[in-house]
Amino acid sequence: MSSKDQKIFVVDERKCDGCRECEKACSHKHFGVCSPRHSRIRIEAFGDGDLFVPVFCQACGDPLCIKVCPMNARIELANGAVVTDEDRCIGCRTCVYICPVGAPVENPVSGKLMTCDRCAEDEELPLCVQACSKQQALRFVDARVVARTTARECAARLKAAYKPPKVPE
Amino acid sequence: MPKKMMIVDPERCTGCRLCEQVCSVKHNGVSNPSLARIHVVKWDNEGFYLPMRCQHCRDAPCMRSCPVNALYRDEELDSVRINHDICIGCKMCVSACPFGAMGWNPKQGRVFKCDLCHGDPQCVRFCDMKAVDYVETSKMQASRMREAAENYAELMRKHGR
Amino acid sequence: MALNRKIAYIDLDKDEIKVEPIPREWRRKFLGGRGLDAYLLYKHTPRGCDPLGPDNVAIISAGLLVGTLASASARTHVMAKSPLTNLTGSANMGGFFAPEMRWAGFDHLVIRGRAKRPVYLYVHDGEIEIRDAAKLWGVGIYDTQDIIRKELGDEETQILCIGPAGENLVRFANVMTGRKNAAGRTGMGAVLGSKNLKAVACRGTMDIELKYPLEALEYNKEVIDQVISTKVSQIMQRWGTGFIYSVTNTTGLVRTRNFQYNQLPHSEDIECENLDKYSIGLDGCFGCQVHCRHRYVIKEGPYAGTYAQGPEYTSQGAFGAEVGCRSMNTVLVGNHLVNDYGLDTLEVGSMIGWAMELYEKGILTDKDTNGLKLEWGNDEAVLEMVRQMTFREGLGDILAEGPLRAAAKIGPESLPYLIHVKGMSNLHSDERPTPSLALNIAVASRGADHLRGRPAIDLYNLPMKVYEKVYRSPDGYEGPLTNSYSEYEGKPRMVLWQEMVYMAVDCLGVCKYHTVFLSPNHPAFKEFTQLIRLNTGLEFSEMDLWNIANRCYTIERLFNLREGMVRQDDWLPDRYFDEPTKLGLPVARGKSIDREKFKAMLDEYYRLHEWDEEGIPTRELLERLEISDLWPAQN
Amino acid sequence: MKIVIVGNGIAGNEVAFSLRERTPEHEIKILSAEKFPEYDPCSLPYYIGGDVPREVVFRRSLDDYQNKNITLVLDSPVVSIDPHAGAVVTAKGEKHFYNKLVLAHGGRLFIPPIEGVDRQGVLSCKLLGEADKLSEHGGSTAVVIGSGAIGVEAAEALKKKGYVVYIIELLDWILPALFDEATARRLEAALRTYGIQVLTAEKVLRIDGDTAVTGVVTDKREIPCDTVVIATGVVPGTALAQTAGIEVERGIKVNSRMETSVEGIYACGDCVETIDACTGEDVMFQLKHNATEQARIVARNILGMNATYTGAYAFARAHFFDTHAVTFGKTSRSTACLLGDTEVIERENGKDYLRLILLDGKVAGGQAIGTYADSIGLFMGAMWRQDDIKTLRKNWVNIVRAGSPYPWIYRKMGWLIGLSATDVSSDAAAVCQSF
Repeated sequence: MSSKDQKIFVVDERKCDGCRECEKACSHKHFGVCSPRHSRIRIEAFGDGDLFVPVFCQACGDPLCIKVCPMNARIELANGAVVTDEDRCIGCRTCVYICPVGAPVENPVSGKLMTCDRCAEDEELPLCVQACSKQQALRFVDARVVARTTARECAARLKAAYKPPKVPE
Repeated sequence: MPKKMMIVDPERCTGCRLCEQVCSVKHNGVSNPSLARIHVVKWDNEGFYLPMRCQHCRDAPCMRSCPVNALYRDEELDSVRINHDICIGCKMCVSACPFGAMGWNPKQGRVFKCDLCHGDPQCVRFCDMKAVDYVETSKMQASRMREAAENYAELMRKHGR
Repeated sequence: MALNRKIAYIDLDKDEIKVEPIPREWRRKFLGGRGLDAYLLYKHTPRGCDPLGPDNVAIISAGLLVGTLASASARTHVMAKSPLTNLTGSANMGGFFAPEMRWAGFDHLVIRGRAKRPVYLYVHDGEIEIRDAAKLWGVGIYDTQDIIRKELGDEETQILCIGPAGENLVRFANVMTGRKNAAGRTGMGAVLGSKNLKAVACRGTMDIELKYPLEALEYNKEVIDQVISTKVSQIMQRWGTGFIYSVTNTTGLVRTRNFQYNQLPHSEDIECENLDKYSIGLDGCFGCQVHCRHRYVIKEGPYAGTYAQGPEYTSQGAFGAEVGCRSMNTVLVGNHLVNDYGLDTLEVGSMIGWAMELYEKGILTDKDTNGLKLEWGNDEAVLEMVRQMTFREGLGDILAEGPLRAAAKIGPESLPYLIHVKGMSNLHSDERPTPSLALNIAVASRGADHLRGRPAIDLYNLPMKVYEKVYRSPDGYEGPLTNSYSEYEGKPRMVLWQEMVYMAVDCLGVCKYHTVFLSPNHPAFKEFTQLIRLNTGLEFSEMDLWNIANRCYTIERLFNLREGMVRQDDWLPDRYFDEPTKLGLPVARGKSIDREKFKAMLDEYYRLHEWDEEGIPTRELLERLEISDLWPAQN
Repeated sequence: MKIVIVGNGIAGNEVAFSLRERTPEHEIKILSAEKFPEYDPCSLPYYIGGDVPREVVFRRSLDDYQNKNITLVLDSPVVSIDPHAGAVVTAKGEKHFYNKLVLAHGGRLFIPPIEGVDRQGVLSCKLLGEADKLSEHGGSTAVVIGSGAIGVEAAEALKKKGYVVYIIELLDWILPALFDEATARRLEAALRTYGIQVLTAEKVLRIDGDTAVTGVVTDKREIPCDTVVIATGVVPGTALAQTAGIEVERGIKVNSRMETSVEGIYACGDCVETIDACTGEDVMFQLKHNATEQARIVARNILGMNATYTGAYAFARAHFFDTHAVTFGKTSRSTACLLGDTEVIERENGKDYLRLILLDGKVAGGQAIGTYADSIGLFMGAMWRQDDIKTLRKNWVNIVRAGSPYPWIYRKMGWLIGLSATDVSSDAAAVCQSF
C-alpha cells in the first residue's frame, strides 16, 4: 500500500472563496476543457458569496452507490477512489440519488456518471488540490494525520483562551 | 448513573502522550498515536501542551453532518458514539468536526472517535497529573470556581490587598 | 509485531541506504537498543579508526520496548567510537524521538561515511530520505527543529539534531532532541558533526503491534503505579531531579570548585525549590508519569523571556557547585545555552571548573583567557566560556578538545587538577566518601560516568534485607554485601548488578528512573520479563536477561580493550586517594578512597565479571556468552 | 463447517463471498435453480432494450467461484429441507448436508390469475432465461401488465426495440407502491410523451390467442398485440421454508440476526420479511441494497460475530429515457393511516418536482423528478437523522448566517424546500461566466 492509498480529502468550507480553480483543473485534466460541467468536483455557492462548498465524491468506506447501482457499474479502485465503469453505466443516476451529497456528475460527453478518481496514477496530488494550494480549502492528506492536523488548528484557536497573559508579580 | 464529563487542564499536562498510546492500544490493540482518539497538541517552543479530544457536543456537527445517522448520542454516558454497522465511511464527520476528534482508519475503512471507553476512559486512568479528567458534571463548576477563588485569594495575599 | 522494525545502513559517502530486517537471533542475544548497538559498533568499525573520520559509524537506535506499553519507553540511544575517550561512545536520551522512529518503522540507523555537504535524514513510514541541510548549519537546536518542522510541514515530526557545538567538533558535543533531551556524553554530537549530518527527522504512523495488548495495558498500569508509588518518584514529579542537589550538597557529596571542596555552602538559590519562580509546569518524556523536569522561562538578563526545559541536577552542579556560582539565573541560562548549542553540561561544568582552578593556581593566566577573569563564582565568565567552547574561540578552543587533549596543550602541570577517568570528566558528585560510587566511575565502560553502574541506593543506608533482595537476584549471588556506603565490602557486586540492570533498560529503551536506580522498589529483571512477554511475545527468564546484559556489557568491554584500554584506565584521579574531603556531615567529612582497599575492590569486581586480573574477559565467559568469535579482535 | 446457500441471487452470493472474504475455512456451497453464475436482475431491462450487451448483466463468472473455493451447483432447485438431518433435497433428489443453511432464493414472479397467461408470447423479465426469450422475441406490439419499476423499465426497453407499448395498471396510477399520485401523474405524462400508452385503473380480463398471443382484453378495451409482459410484482418464496417448519408470514420471518425460527437456518434477500430501519414496522422491501446488507449480516452471524440488522429501507428510482425520478421512505398514502401531523412540501420548477412527506415535522419520505432528484440524498440524510424541518425553518436565520456552525447541507435543504430561493446561485450560466 503506497502512502497515496491512505490519503483522504478534507474540506474546510471556511477557507473556500469560490474561485473554482478546482473545477477548472479537474475539467482540464479529464476533458481538456475548462468547464464546470465537465468537472467531477463542483462548488456550491450559498448566499452572497459567504459560503462556498466543494462537493465531490467522498469515496466512502462502504459506498451506498455500489450497493444500489443496478448495473454494478460503481467500482472501488485500489487507491480508494470509487468510480464508474463506463462500459456498464446506463446513466440512470441512482448513484446520484443515494449519495449523501449527490456527488456523481454526468459526463457531458457520454451521458454516463462520473466521480473523482483522485487523478489516479499520474499525479502526485489530485489536480484540484494542487489548484487549491493557496486557499487550502481542499486538502489531500494522509488519513493517519488528519485528526491531528485538525486538532492542532483548533487547539491554536483555543490556546488564547487557555493561556491568559502572564500576570506580573 | 451520575453524568460525567471530560475536562482538560493544559496547565497540568506534561505532554507525555501516554494518553494517546493507551488509547490506541485500548481500541486498536496496537501502539500508534495516529489511531488515538486523543491528541496532545504541543507547542514545543512555548512549552504549552493542550490535549484535544472529542467534546461530545450537545449539538454535534458530526452528528448533524452524518447522512445515515450512524452517530448517535449515548444517553447513559452522555457521549456521541458511532454505530459502525450503519456507518458508510463517507468521512463527512471528519471534515465537519472542528476539534479533530474524528479520525479515519484507512485499514478498516471506517471513522473512529472517542467512546469514553464505556465510562472508564483510559486516558484519564493513566494520567496521573489529571490533565485530562472525567468528573461529575455537577461538581465540575464548583471545583473550577474554587480554583479561581483560590487563585484570587493568593493574589490578594501577595499584593497585601 | 513490535519486532518487525528494520535496521537501516546509511552510507553518507555513497548516498546509499540499505534496509534490512533485524534477525530474530539478534533479539535473542542482544534484545535491541544499546546492546545491539554495541555489537554493531564492534562489527562495523575498524580497530583504531579515527572517531571523527568517515570509518566511524554513528548508530541511532530505539530499544526493544520503545513505543510499547512499557512505561517511559522513550529512550533513544546513540553509539559510536567516542572522540572524547577513543573508547566506547554511548549516550541515550528521552523525549519523543525513539518512539516516533519506531512508528516510522526503524529500530537502528547505522550511519557511516561523511556527506559532502550538510544533510539531514528524513525517516517516515518505512522510507529514508537524505535531504539538504545547508541552511540549518550553524543553527541552534531549538531553531533547527522549528525549521525542519516547517520545511516538512508537519508539527508532529520528531527531530534529533546537533547544535553548533557538534558542527564545530567540540569533543563533548551532544545529540539532542526536543528542548533538553540530550544524548549527552562521549561527544556523540561531534561524530554526527564530522559526518556533516545535522539532524534526523522522524515521522511515523505505522502500528506497533503488541502481543497481548490489553494485558500489557493492565500491566503497564501496575508498573506505573509501582514506580510512582515510591517517594523518590513523587519528589521528582514535583521538583524534578533538582532535589538530588539539595540532598547531596547537604551531606557533602557535591564536587565544589573543581575538586577542592565537597559542599557549596549558602547555595540555597540554586536548590530546586527556587525553580517554582521560573517554572510553568513539568515536562515528561513519552509515556512517562515521572515527568522529572521543569518547563521554565528565564526572567532576567539578556536571555529574559527565553523558554527552556530543565535544569537537571547535573546543570545545578555544572553551573553551580563546580564553578562556585550561587545564582539560579546562571544555572538556568547555562542550561539553556548548553542545550541550544548542543553541549554536554557535565563536561562543560567540569572543564570550566578545572580551568578556574588552573587560573586560581596561576597555571592559566589572563593571557590565556584573553583577560577573562576565570574566578570562582564569576557568572559572566562561566557563560562566556560556554560560548567560547562552542564556537572554539580562545581558551574555549582548547577546552573544547576535552580533558586530556586540553591538558596536553596547557601543560603537564595542569594534569593533577583534572578530574577524569578514561578521558571523560566526572559528574559533579564527589565520590570520596562512597567507595561503591567511586568504583562505578572508575570502571564504567564509557569513562567516568554514573549511568553505567551507580548503586545510588547504597547512599540510603537501607536495611540489609532490602539490599539482599535486590542484589542477590537473579543469579543467587552469595558473596558479601554491606549496607553502609562508607564500606568497601560487597560493593563490587552492587556495581556489577547495577551495570547489568542499566544495560538491560538501555537495551529495552526504558528510562533509568523506571528501574532500580533511585529506589530499590522500582522494576527490575522480574518486571522486564513480563513487559517483554506482554509487549513482544518473546519469552525470557530473569537469568536470560541477566546473561544478555552481561553479553552486551562484555562487548563494550571488548571494544574498549580492542581500542587500547588497559587495567590502569579503570582507576581514579589521585586526588580521590590523596585529598580527604573537607566539608559536609560527619559521615562525609575527612573521607578519601583507600588505595589498597580500592585495588582489592577492583580485583573483586574483575573476578565477579569473570575477567582476568588485567580486566580481559576470560575465554570461558566469552564462550558461555556465545561471543567468543569477537575476541581476540580480528579487524 | 458446511454452509449451504439456497439461491444464487444477489443475497446468496453476497453471503458466500463475504464469508470467504473473512475466512478461508468452511465449505461453502451455493445451490442455484438457474443455469447461470450470478447476474443482476435489475440490469435485465437494459439488456433487453439493447443498452448494454448481455455479458454485462453478470456479476461474476464461473471462475470467480472456483478462485474463491465456493462450490456452485447449477440447475438444482431445492424442494425441501430436513432440519433434523441437516440436509436439503433438490428437485433431482440429491441431498446436500449442511451445518448452517442460508435461504436466499428470493421470490417468484407473481402471475395474476388471468385467462391465457400460458399463451405463447406471454413473457416476463425477472429471470435471465425469460429475459433472453423476451430479447429474442420478434414482436411489434407489447402490453405490459403491471406498472411497477420492472414494468416501466420493461416498457422502456421494448419501446427502444421498436415495439408499440401499452402499460396497464390496475390501480389508479402507475408505480403505485413507490409514488404518490401527484408524482406518478407527472411520470405518466412523461411516459406518454415517449409514445408509451399508459392505461391506469384498468383491469386485464384475459389474454386472447390460440397458441400465440393475439390481444389483451381489459374491462375497458381490447388491445391487439403479439407480446405480453407480466410485471405484476414478486412474491416471496416461502414454500421451501415451510417444509422445514420455519415460521412464515408474508415472507420468511427472521430475527434481528437474520436467523429464522429454526436454529442454524438463516434467510436474507427477497424472501424475508424484515423491519423498516426508520419506523420499525414489519416490511418487505424487495430491493437490491437491502439484500446485500442482509447477506452481510448473515455472513457475520454465521461466523459468530453477532451482528444485528438495523432494518431495510425503501429507496427506488424510476428512470426512462431522459426522465429521472426517485422515491424514498413513505408515501403520502402509507402515512395517511399513521398518527401524527403530516405535511407535504411540494416544489415545482418546470418538469422538476419535489415532494417531501413530513410526519410530525420530520422527513418520512420523499419523491422527486429531475434536478430535485439529484439532491434527494440530503433529505434521506435528514430522514435518518430525524431532523426536524420545523426547527430548520425556525433556525434558518442561524443556518444562513456567515460562519454558521451548521453543515452546508442544511442550507441546501432549506433552499430546496423554498426557504430562501435567493440563497443559492446555481445558475450554470453565471458559473460559466466566471471562467
